Amino acid sequence: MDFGFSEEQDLLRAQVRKFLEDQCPLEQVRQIAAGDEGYCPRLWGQLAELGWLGLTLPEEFGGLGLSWVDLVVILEETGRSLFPSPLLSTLLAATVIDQHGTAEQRQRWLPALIDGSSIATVALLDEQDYLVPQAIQLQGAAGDGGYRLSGEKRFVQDATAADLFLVAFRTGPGDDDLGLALVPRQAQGVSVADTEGWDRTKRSGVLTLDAVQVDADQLLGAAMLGAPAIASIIDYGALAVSAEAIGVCEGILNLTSQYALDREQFGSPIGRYQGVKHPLAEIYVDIECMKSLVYYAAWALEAQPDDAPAAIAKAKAYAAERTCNAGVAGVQLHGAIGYTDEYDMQLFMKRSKWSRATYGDEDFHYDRVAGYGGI
Amino acid sequence: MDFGFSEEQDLLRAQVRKFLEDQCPLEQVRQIAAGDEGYCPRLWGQLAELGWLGLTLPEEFGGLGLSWVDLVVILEETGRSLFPSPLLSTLLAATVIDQHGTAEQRQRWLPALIDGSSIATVALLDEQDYLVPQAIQLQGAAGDGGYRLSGEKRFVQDATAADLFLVAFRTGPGDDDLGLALVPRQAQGVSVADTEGWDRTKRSGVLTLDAVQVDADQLLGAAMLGAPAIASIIDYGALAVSAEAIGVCEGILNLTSQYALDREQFGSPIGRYQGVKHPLAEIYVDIECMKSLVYYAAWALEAQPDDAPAAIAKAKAYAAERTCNAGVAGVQLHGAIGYTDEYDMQLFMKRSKWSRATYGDEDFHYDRVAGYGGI
Amino acid sequence: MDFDFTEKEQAFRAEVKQFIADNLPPPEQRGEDFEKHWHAKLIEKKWIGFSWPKEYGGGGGTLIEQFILKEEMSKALAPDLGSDFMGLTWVGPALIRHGTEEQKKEFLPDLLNCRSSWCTGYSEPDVGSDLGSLKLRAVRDGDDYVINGSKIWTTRAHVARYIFLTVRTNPEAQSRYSGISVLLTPMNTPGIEVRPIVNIVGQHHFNQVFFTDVRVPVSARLGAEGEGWKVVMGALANERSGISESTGMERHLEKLKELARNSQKGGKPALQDAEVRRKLARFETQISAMRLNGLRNLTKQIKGAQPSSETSVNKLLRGILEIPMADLAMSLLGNEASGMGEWQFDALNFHGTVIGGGSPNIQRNIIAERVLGLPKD
Amino acid sequence: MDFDFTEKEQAFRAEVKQFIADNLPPPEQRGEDFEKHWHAKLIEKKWIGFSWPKEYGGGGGTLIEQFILKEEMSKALAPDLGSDFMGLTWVGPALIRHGTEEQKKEFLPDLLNCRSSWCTGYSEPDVGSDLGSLKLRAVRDGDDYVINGSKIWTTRAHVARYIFLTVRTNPEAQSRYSGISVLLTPMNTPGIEVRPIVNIVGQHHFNQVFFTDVRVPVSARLGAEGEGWKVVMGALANERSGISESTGMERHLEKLKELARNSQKGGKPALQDAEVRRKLARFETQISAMRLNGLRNLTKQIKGAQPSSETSVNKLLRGILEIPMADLAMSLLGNEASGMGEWQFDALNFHGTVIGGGSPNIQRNIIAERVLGLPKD
Repeated sequence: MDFGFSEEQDLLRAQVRKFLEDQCPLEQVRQIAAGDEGYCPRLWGQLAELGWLGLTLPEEFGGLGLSWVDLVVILEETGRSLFPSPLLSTLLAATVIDQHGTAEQRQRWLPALIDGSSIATVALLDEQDYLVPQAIQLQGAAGDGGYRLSGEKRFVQDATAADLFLVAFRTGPGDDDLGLALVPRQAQGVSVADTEGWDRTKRSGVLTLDAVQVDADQLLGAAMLGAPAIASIIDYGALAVSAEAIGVCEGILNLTSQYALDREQFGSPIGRYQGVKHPLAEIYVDIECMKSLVYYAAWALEAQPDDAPAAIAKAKAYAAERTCNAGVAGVQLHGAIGYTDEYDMQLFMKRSKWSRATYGDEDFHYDRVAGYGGI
Repeated sequence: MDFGFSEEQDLLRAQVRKFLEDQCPLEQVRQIAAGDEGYCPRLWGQLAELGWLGLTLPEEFGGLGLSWVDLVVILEETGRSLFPSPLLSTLLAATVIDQHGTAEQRQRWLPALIDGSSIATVALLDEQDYLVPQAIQLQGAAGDGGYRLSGEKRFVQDATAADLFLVAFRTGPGDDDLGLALVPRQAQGVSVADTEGWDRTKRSGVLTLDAVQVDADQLLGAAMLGAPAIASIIDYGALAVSAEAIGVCEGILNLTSQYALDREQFGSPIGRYQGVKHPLAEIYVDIECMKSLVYYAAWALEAQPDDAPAAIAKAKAYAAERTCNAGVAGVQLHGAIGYTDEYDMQLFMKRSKWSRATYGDEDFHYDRVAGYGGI
Repeated sequence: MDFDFTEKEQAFRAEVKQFIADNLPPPEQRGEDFEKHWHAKLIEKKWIGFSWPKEYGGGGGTLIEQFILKEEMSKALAPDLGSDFMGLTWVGPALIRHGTEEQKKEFLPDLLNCRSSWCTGYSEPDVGSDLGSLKLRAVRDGDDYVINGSKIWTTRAHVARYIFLTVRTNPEAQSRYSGISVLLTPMNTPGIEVRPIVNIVGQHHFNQVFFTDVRVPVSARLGAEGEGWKVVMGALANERSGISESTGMERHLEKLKELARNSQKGGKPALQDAEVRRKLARFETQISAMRLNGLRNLTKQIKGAQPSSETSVNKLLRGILEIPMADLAMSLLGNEASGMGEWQFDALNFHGTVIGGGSPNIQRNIIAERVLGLPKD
Repeated sequence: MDFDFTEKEQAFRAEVKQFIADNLPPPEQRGEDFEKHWHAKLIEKKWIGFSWPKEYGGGGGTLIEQFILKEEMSKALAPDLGSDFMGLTWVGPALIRHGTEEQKKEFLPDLLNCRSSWCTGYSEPDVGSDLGSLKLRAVRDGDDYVINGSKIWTTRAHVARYIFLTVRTNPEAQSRYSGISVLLTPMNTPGIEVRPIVNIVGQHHFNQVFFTDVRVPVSARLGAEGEGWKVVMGALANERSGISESTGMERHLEKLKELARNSQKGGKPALQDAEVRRKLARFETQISAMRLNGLRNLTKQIKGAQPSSETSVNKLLRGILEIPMADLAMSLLGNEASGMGEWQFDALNFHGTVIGGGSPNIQRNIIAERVLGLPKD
């Protein structure tokens, strides 16, 4: 029993924090967010060099072979600094390829994703915005020894940055009829459009497939993987967003506590008022709880896989609800200045709303918790 | 458009408040609550003399022929003083007799209920604790030109004080098969037991009917009145409890504001802390809203009957939820002393919980509001 | 107690409804010139400044009629009554109470004819919205005041022709609330500089306004010197019932219900979800209470009571309601909540409207201190 | 990071489970003498004072083993570990750290053998639970202290044989926290009077204790004169992880789920109600977080960190959770909520437990001031 980070993990955190503070302070975040690409290729290259893109991936492909607990350390820091990049998408896609891909597929894609030369993302949802494998509608018609895919994928994270999409599709109505296709950006019939959102540090888009031919070797794992594999992607995504959300809340707490100390009214800092103090104390409590829930879920993912879905559902439910609350409280405690574009609080608040919605909000995950808890 | 009380109503309020302050301060409330009867027959006689028992009943039977808006004035004050008496039960029963009774039934009972010589109550719920006419289960078997009733009625307000029960029963599965029987306490087969509750200023009990014979002239209105008549009793009850709840919240606000002014910490009253101030401000806001909703509902009951059920559902939903909240906040703001028997706050807190549950809590009424609001 | 309207009031409501039916196209059909024509018609009906006295060009309407007019306009999703919200809300009533004949002649007709454009200068950097703490200094110099300092969060300062400017003329006054005066100041006066402040949703409404040796003639002062507090507080007496808080929320709730009707939750229609239903019912109940609170306040005003902190109740309720209403909308939108639609806009923008009239905490302080008599912190 | 237990720890858990299976009947079958026999067995196992050093008669268990022991006992609905909660929680650890050999010999064996009965005197009238403000005066007179004043909210003072009494020995000390001493005082000392305080549910736990010229020998002082603050603060160092907060809540949640399974809402099974389901799921999530918070704190302690304000997090969570959990129970009970069952009792009684460890607002202040560094109000 040891519910703490190792010295190596503490070092990793310090390294990541320093890198992001030096290389991507909030002015830089704003610049990247204002650009078309949504990320900085130069910094992306540095991430690859530092080994972070392959943190959890096997050493044989250039990865570091570390655990999801290590990854959480990085994600807390990218959340804290609102670092805009397709890190989360690429890590998810790479994880899925590593887990389910054939030897050839892993060899073909993992080195490129780890060395930063390729960016990948997962395309799950289409018409129905309901985050379960059963809601996936896109049909793959058998043909030419593979499948032909037509339709639209919505809410594809980092769609415009990616050159590889893991596209979920089905060949029939059953849970076993679900598969993932490896579709390169440049394949015939693929087009991508950015979806404008309030949080420009997180990009999302629509992927349109117009009779895209998927050959047999592009079917991930050379088989229809079925609903459980798809569900696990949602779990990975929910956990990753929750880990970033810890950092987002810490950013909100730091910014707002500092404001409460600096800003004076009637000759003393507004931080002395309980109306300011108490909401800040609650954000602190929420961060502590989010850390506990996320760290445990990340550990369980590898060490107690049976317990992982429930643990992740709890982590994301809590993170969704309370990060959103922290964003609202943070703006309100700042008063008018929190409502301005030039002050940084708004960046965190917008991210808090993104964190709530992405990979399932609290209602979605509390419904899952209820199910797992025998309720 | 005049959303205010008349001078007469203001006078009535002043009169009721003075009467209760003089005759039944909280020490007296505690004494009555500790007794077996649950009310003070001497004070009950005075209420009758003052005309309040017949406030809304026709003058031909000794009543004052006033409106529910006038009644609300009285109920706010009985709530504020936690006055323990079967007033609410008797008024409800009398109202129902007045509305649905035959000429003989009205003549037989209303004068006695108005002059205080008789106390009545309504017995609606039996096995299933679900406050809709459809949940009433007690069966009346036709016989001897009337009905024979056997079973148990639960949650009968002021059961031990009453000498007349309006017992809801059914003769078949339909909404039209519901009726009310006028059952005197001394009828053969009737027995009554007190149910102990935390709020001893409000009594409730179980009425057991063992083959009680109900003759044709004891069937209220000489007909099976059907579900709508029963539903309207629930509405009357919900409105009356909501009106008393306004007073309960005012009692909580007064007691707690005074404590916040009197109690000092570090040399100044704790009322200066926002942690104390803000919850008190919210109780004030809730009282204002409860007043608006209750007054309008009371007016609508007579002037806009179509709008009354929705208006009452809103009033009771709000009152249930927020009175309960005020009770919790009131105790917490007092600290340890609020948790003692000797300090009066606990009396109000217990009443707040009674106010929530009786005649439907917020979930029950919000579900109704949703239905009326086309949700 | 009587919620019925008189025959005259009912007739007036019918007239308003008919006018709307005849003149107001639905929002999506309103062209570019629509507001101009619409305002011209309102001017003709004297429905702009409708409750102002007739002698000053107002409509002479009663408070109840004004309520009816606003309620029907709101229901029909009509634009504001008049093009100069600030001028009509703050400046006009203050002019009628405190203005000299010259000032009234100069400013009132433009206000009523949609030719004016005012901003109001209250908040200042570092002192927040507490008028008692304002610092902007105006020093008497002959027939002029010379103004130095800055105002912030000044809505529309970049397009307004005049500013209703609160300044401190006597820093030695005994109370923090005396020594304040109001100056009716043209925005093109030399020495005034406007710095735009872009808000969270990328809009430019706010500004910081800098004053450097700005000279304003003494004749521009509204009311007596040092009595600015009274001028400002009296300005809103005309509309203090808090009704305006509830009509907007009613519209908002209708939209939210519509969204819920067309949304899914957990793969099923959202309206089958008990929690969604109760949340909507709770909003509906709270908004009903707001509307009725407004009518109770209106009744008090009609009976001659001076309104005091009543509006704080509805302001606080609005502040408490807007965020969770937007929040429910966001949850109904699912993944789309990260996009840029109307609801997403609201969810961000409410942060501004919540702060606008004083944050919820400020309303709570007002109620606790002014109504409940608790000590200041 | 590793949530697995060592083989030794797993063996210990198995031992505890076996012991429970062999010795602990279900609650409804526990007779009058049950606790006596149960405690005798615990004493034999050295599971009372399990983490105390062996040299003082403790069990010498590790923090993790103690956690396992408590967790299993809680799951099995076992009574407290020992009959003298106050003595074991506060007095024992303080004695071990600060007691003289005589004091240890006099008091520790009784504590471990369930023959002691302590109360603790912290709170005073008018100063609340802030130890820094305590006023109860003890004046040195030869080899005695003479005590005058009063303590309040003293749980079990009417049955305790001793009071762990905090007094002010030096009113002129520089800091509010120095000048305090702890006296181990027999309750039958002349001059001590106990006034019962009945609580909201009619129980007598609390008392006010009056001290009139009460003489206590200097040898009854625990620790150095004026160092009482350190003695008290150190006393709880053994159990500061906040785990005890979560185990109780876990039991409570199980009961609540059971109630929900057997309840109706709106004429349908309550578990079909989306809001009820989500409320339960939210409680479950928050309680999981509490448990994990406790384990994280435990890890910090094992690694040697001095625990500070960590427990405030779980204390605050418990305070925030208990009321809504009771509230959901009351709503599931419908009309029965006005009766006198277990849940109704809890719904009232939680008001006391919430206040017990310092109200939620006090925990918020502690976190804001000690962790976030915000200024005192």
